[in-house]
Amino acid sequence: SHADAAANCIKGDRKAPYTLGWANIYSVPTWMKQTQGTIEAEVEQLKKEGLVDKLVVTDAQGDSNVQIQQIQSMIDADVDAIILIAGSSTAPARVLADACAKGIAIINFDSLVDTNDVTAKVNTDSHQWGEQATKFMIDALGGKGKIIILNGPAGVSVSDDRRAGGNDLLKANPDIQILAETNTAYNVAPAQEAVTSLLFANPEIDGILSFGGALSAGAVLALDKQGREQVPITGENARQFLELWKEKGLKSWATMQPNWLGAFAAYTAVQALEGKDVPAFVKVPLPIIDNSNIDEYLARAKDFPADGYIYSPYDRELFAKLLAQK
Amino acid sequence: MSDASISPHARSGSLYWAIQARRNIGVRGLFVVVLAFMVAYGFLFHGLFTGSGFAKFTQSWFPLALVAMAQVILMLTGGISLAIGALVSLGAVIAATTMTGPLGVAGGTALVCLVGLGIGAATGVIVVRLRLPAIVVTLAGSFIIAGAALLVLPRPGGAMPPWLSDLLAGNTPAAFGVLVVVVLLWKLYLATPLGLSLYAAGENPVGAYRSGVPVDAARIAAYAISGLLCTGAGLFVAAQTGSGDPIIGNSFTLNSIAAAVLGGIGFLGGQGTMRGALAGSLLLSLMISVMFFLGFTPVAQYVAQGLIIIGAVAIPQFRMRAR
Amino acid sequence: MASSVPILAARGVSKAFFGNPVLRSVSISLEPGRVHALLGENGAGKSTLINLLSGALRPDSGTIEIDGKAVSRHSPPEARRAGIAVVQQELSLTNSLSIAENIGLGAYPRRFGLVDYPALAARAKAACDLVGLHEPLSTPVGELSLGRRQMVEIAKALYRKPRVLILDEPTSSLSATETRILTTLLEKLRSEGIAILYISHRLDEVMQLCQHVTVLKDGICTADRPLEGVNAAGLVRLMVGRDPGDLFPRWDSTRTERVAVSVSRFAAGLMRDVDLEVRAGEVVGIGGLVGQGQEDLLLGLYGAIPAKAASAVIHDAAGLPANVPQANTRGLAYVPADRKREGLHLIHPIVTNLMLPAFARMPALKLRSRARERETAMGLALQFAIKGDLGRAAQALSGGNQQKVALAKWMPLDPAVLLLNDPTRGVDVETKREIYAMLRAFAAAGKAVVLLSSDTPELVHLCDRVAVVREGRVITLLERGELSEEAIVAAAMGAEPERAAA
Amino acid sequence: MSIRDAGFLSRSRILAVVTSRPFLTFAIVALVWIVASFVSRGFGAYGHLRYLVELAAVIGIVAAGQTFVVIAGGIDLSVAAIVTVAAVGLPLFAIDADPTGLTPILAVLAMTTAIGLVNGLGVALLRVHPMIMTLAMATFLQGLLIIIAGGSAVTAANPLVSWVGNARPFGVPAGILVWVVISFVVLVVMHATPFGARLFAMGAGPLAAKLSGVPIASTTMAVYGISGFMSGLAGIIVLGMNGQGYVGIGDPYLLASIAAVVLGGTSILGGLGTYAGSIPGAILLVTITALITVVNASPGWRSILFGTLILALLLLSGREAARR
Ligand SMILES: Nc1ncnc2c1ncn2[C@@H]1O[C@H](COP(=O)(O)OP(=O)(O)OP(=O)(O)O)[C@@H](O)[C@H]1O
Ligand SMILES: Nc1ncnc2c1ncn2[C@@H]1O[C@H](COP(=O)(O)OP(=O)(O)OP(=O)(O)O)[C@@H](O)[C@H]1O
Ligand SMILES: [Mg+2]
Ligand SMILES: [Mg+2]
Repeated sequence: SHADAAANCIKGDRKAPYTLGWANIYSVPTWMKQTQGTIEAEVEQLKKEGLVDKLVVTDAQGDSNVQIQQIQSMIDADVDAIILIAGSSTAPARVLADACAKGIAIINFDSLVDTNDVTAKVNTDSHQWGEQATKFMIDALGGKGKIIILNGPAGVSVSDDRRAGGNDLLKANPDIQILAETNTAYNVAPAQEAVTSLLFANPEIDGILSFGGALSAGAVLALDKQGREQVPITGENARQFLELWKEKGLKSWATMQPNWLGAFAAYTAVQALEGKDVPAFVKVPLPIIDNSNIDEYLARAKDFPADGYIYSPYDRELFAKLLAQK
Repeated sequence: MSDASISPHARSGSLYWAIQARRNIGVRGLFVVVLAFMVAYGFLFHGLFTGSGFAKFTQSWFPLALVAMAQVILMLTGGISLAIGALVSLGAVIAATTMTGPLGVAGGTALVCLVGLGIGAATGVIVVRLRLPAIVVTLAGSFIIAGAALLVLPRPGGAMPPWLSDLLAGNTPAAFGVLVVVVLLWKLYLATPLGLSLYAAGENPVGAYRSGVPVDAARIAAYAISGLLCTGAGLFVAAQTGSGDPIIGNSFTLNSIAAAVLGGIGFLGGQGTMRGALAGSLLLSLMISVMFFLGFTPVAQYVAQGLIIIGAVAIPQFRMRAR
Repeated sequence: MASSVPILAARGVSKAFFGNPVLRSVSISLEPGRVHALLGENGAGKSTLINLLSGALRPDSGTIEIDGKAVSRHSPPEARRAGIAVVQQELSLTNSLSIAENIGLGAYPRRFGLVDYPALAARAKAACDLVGLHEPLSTPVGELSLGRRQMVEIAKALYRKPRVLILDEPTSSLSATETRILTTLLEKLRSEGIAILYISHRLDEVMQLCQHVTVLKDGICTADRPLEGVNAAGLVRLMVGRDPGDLFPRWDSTRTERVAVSVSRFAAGLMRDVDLEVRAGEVVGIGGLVGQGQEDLLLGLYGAIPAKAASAVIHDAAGLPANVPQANTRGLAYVPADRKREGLHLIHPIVTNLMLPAFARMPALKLRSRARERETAMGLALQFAIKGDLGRAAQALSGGNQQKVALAKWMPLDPAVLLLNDPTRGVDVETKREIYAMLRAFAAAGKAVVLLSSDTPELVHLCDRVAVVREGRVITLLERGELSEEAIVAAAMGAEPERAAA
Repeated sequence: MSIRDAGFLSRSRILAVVTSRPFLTFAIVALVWIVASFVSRGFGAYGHLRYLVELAAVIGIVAAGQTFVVIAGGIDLSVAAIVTVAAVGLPLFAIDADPTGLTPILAVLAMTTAIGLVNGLGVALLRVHPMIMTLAMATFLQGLLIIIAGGSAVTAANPLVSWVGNARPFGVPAGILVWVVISFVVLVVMHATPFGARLFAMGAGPLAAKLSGVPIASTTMAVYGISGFMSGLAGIIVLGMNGQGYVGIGDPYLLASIAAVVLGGTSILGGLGTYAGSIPGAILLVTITALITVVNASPGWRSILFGTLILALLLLSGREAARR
């Protein structure tokens, strides 16, 4: 129980019911909204269990500086736990150190911070994300072909990590020729625009190594609109992409950043406050979507927003299992 | 229209203060709004009156105050910059990559300042000498500067000396102290002939030129100073976060303009005061914390934020018209 | 006299804008202790010449000499060092700076590199006292009326303790009283050995003040001679090249019984308790010292600023117009004094300036006919003798021609009541004559004209009645028979507060 | 006053057109296209150029509203949010009774026009600075998006919308056709109606315009209403082109619309300019973006190259005329 609280930042002096703070970086995008949905559902559950009495949500409107200010406000208001999607992988480090020193449980998910002053980071492995996607592409092309690479925005750790994850494999397979790389926001329209230009500049493209679901959807639309053959493409669980995959009969592979990471972070925060020994890094395995299970995902499509993400099912049991792994 | 409340003949020694008092007239309404928010914040969060509470609050305001000043200096001369955010980022990544290296804190600071001054002055020369519209020049400049920041640090990283972080953004109101110094320096600059020329160069450049004012020099100097303030803000952000991030400054561009316009700075040059813009930036910063303590949901935050910004401009106007 | 060395001189200077020659080989020398008049019609090149003399522009050819020596790189700071000060026709002031800061602009007293405010205050006050400017020195210039700003501009020139003082139409928005202050001041400066160049379209001032005259016509110097032995008609002949007629038209009252404007207990801006009736067919003048609220009277009637009245009838309908479009619909038109900011769009072509009131009233999406516009504009340009390519921006017009555009643009609307705010400010004599004739013709055509003017002779010679305003009230209404410059000035100064008229 | 003979007039007309900003900007677009197709083989392909113009259509339509606002002396910072609201909100208006899909489009256009009118109301009646008013409006719309985005599972299965986004009648993308029509109407309204003349007057000098009888309040509202309408239309077209609306779909169009307006020679201070310049301005922007995409370089260098290109092209065409 409380006395032998083991997790980082936990002092054991906080009692249920707890106040949770969710420091969101930007709450308008659909992925965020779905994530908030899972958090709210989990918090409802925790409230019923008498563990949580309040959820405070902030929205930094995409501005890391505002996020720091809001985390500071959460410290000032003495919330018991902060769950966090960071706007920058470095910027919140110092304010988090302050929070940690105050015994506030901090669970960081999705976009991670380069600091150890948190209770736990729960996330899939971006590096692995990139590695597995690259592996699929190399296999799909039989180790030889011309590809283009679609990256997320420049200067952001997640997109950098995913790209870096593919590096070793690409080096080891010199017959995979990289024609061009782009950086765009994780959105359909800019990806479609960029890929269209690349299609005209490069008459032969054998595969598209995309590190984001909306990017993949944009690429598929670009090929379709210019009347080009679809090529093997990697992707993510964006509903639009999965539907295009089925409709165009793509040779494809997708993974996901499950939205329930939010619910899991809230759950983990309470577990840590309750004195459970929470691992400093909970690595959430990447769910894989391929031709074997895509129909299962699409069957549930109508439960998800059209511009949203079809995430894998989750429950408390899964959470407990994830927390138990060492 | 003469204002009867002003004493008929200010003593000559107090001319400076009489002018200063006059300049307050346009921003009184905003001051009241800001004060109300300040009181509300203090009421909602008692920790504001402790040393560290005050320190943390002023730290979150500080960089916005600096970039608002950077924008105002330009807008007073009839210019504008869309490169503010990129310059803040560049200042931050330069600081975070140099200060723990061989250059050290002194060298790193010097480099940050030089880069800000240099880029600012170059922008000024392009805008003023080549007579190109400032808004597109600085838009293009923002891409170039942002690119440079990415070259210095392709992804967030770097480090700041912890003592410097603690000094500038620890539990002491050092940032507030620096802000006071910067504002005093601004007052000093405004009291130089080049400083007053800002207004003349912005509002009536032809008349100012004919009066012997070095119009071009005043405008180029404004761009240089503005650049310095931006990279300085970047240095502070790096200290505050303990590291560098090549896109950390993005949102400062629009916020600096919002703070300036909220503070009564006009686009045609020569209109408005720095104190107004500082109040505007303070309001933008206060608003975030006050809404948090009022427990607003994100939707309510967006709606309230819009209403506050409009209200801060419209309500003082209505009061003026009603009188 | 002829032997003394000129302090400042131009020798055979020429200047062209975009290939259009504006000055052709013009020479002028300014000698100490002499007031030198520079005359010419609107657009003759007077302002351009003084811009060359003051270093604001470079001549294409020819030289500028200071103390007999040619200067190679003349510039405004250079001119200031040489003791040359200019009162610009287009004011050089910055609205957001205070009176004192404007006066010192470009030549601040410094201490440790900073502006020495106490010294500035002392010196600015001295300059203000010379011109009778008593507003607090901390007042932002933007809060002053045009006339007061003009005084600040003059004080600014005096502040520089000039050896050469150049004044470009300094009296164009000054009333008789202020003009008198200026005249006395210039006499004094002249006796102190300062060289003065004086530009004005008010010939009586020139006759009274100046000793020497240079006349420009279309950029060419047509006369450079002592003023002795020339009369006003002679001056006009030098400028226009032919015999002038009388400046003011002869007229008989065309006043009718029909009421065009009638307000009681009217209040707007600074104005209070105004009872005023204007009949169709008459010209009613509004006089007084500059900045007593006269402008608010016109703006209030025009619906441009909030106004109240116990009762109001305008052009047969009751009530004041709520806004400008309504005022226009009811037959009111307003010509502002500050043509730069209020009267014209300087960056737009003359044609569009002339057509704007029509555009404001036409159905918003009716197709424009450029041919008709050009035709209308050409007609107006002919009628008002507006010189200049109608497709060019209005800022390329000389000041006087700009004023004509500001007046002419209302003619297509055929307004029943014309509200004029100093319509002849900066207009040359020939044009003035035309405008005067036109005003009386309007009246004769059954229209009502309200003429606010700082030029007192205008009020005396053109108006059926003159309302004199002081401190926001109409204190006297002088009928034609009792009109004289003395009577108006006396009333404006409050000498005879008892003479209220019917 | 000068009455010139017809021959001279027409020659100077031609000279005026050739040296005008819109023409220069068009010439620069052509230059960039020619140079780029040498650098990259496929760049100058007909299909690619057609696609670039199709992309430019969206920017161009947003810029049409922006041009109106800027010429009238304002600025609209809410265009991006309005584009997004239109694209994301359209499915919400879907009604089964109308198989053509026209009703939701009209409803969205009415909504975005109303949003614009509210902007105009704030600027004209509350006298809030345009930048503040439209920034605040963008903030409101973000709040609105939280409510409407992702909230329902409806997709944009609107036949008319996907026609606008994908069809190519006579080989010309429908978006471009819409843009041509819009351009024509905008140019006529701007330069051949009293309404257009009023805008220029308001932008060049609001006080002088007011005293000349220009109905300032209603004209201001109309201008922002037009901008809202154009942004809504652009939102519908991008929705069609991308098959699915999402939050952030409008983001690129704020700076792009302003840049297109200013690159095309319209003064950001108002009162001077033409939509004829914004058209090539929009094409120029997408062209440079596409050009940067096919250049193989690190993101930092690409960003630097992009900025340098804009600056260089500005040097060719962009001298600001002296004012006041
Ligand atoms: N910056 C300029 N650009 C183009 N043309 C100009 C410019 N300044 C003056 N001009 C032209 O030069 C001519 C002379 O103008 P100037 O202002 O010197 O006349 P002026 O004699 O002072 O007239 P006024 O009595 O009306 O003030 C006019 O035709 C005018 O249109
Ligand atoms: N379509 C148009 N394009 C350009 N100018 C126009 C247009 N219609 C009218 N005008 C001009 O606007 C001014 C006022 O327009 P209005 O329609 O009131 O004309 P009007 O004086 O009643 O003459 P008429 O009855 O002969 O048309 C006139 O000078 C007219 O030449
Ligand atoms: Mg002149
Ligand atoms: Mg008619």
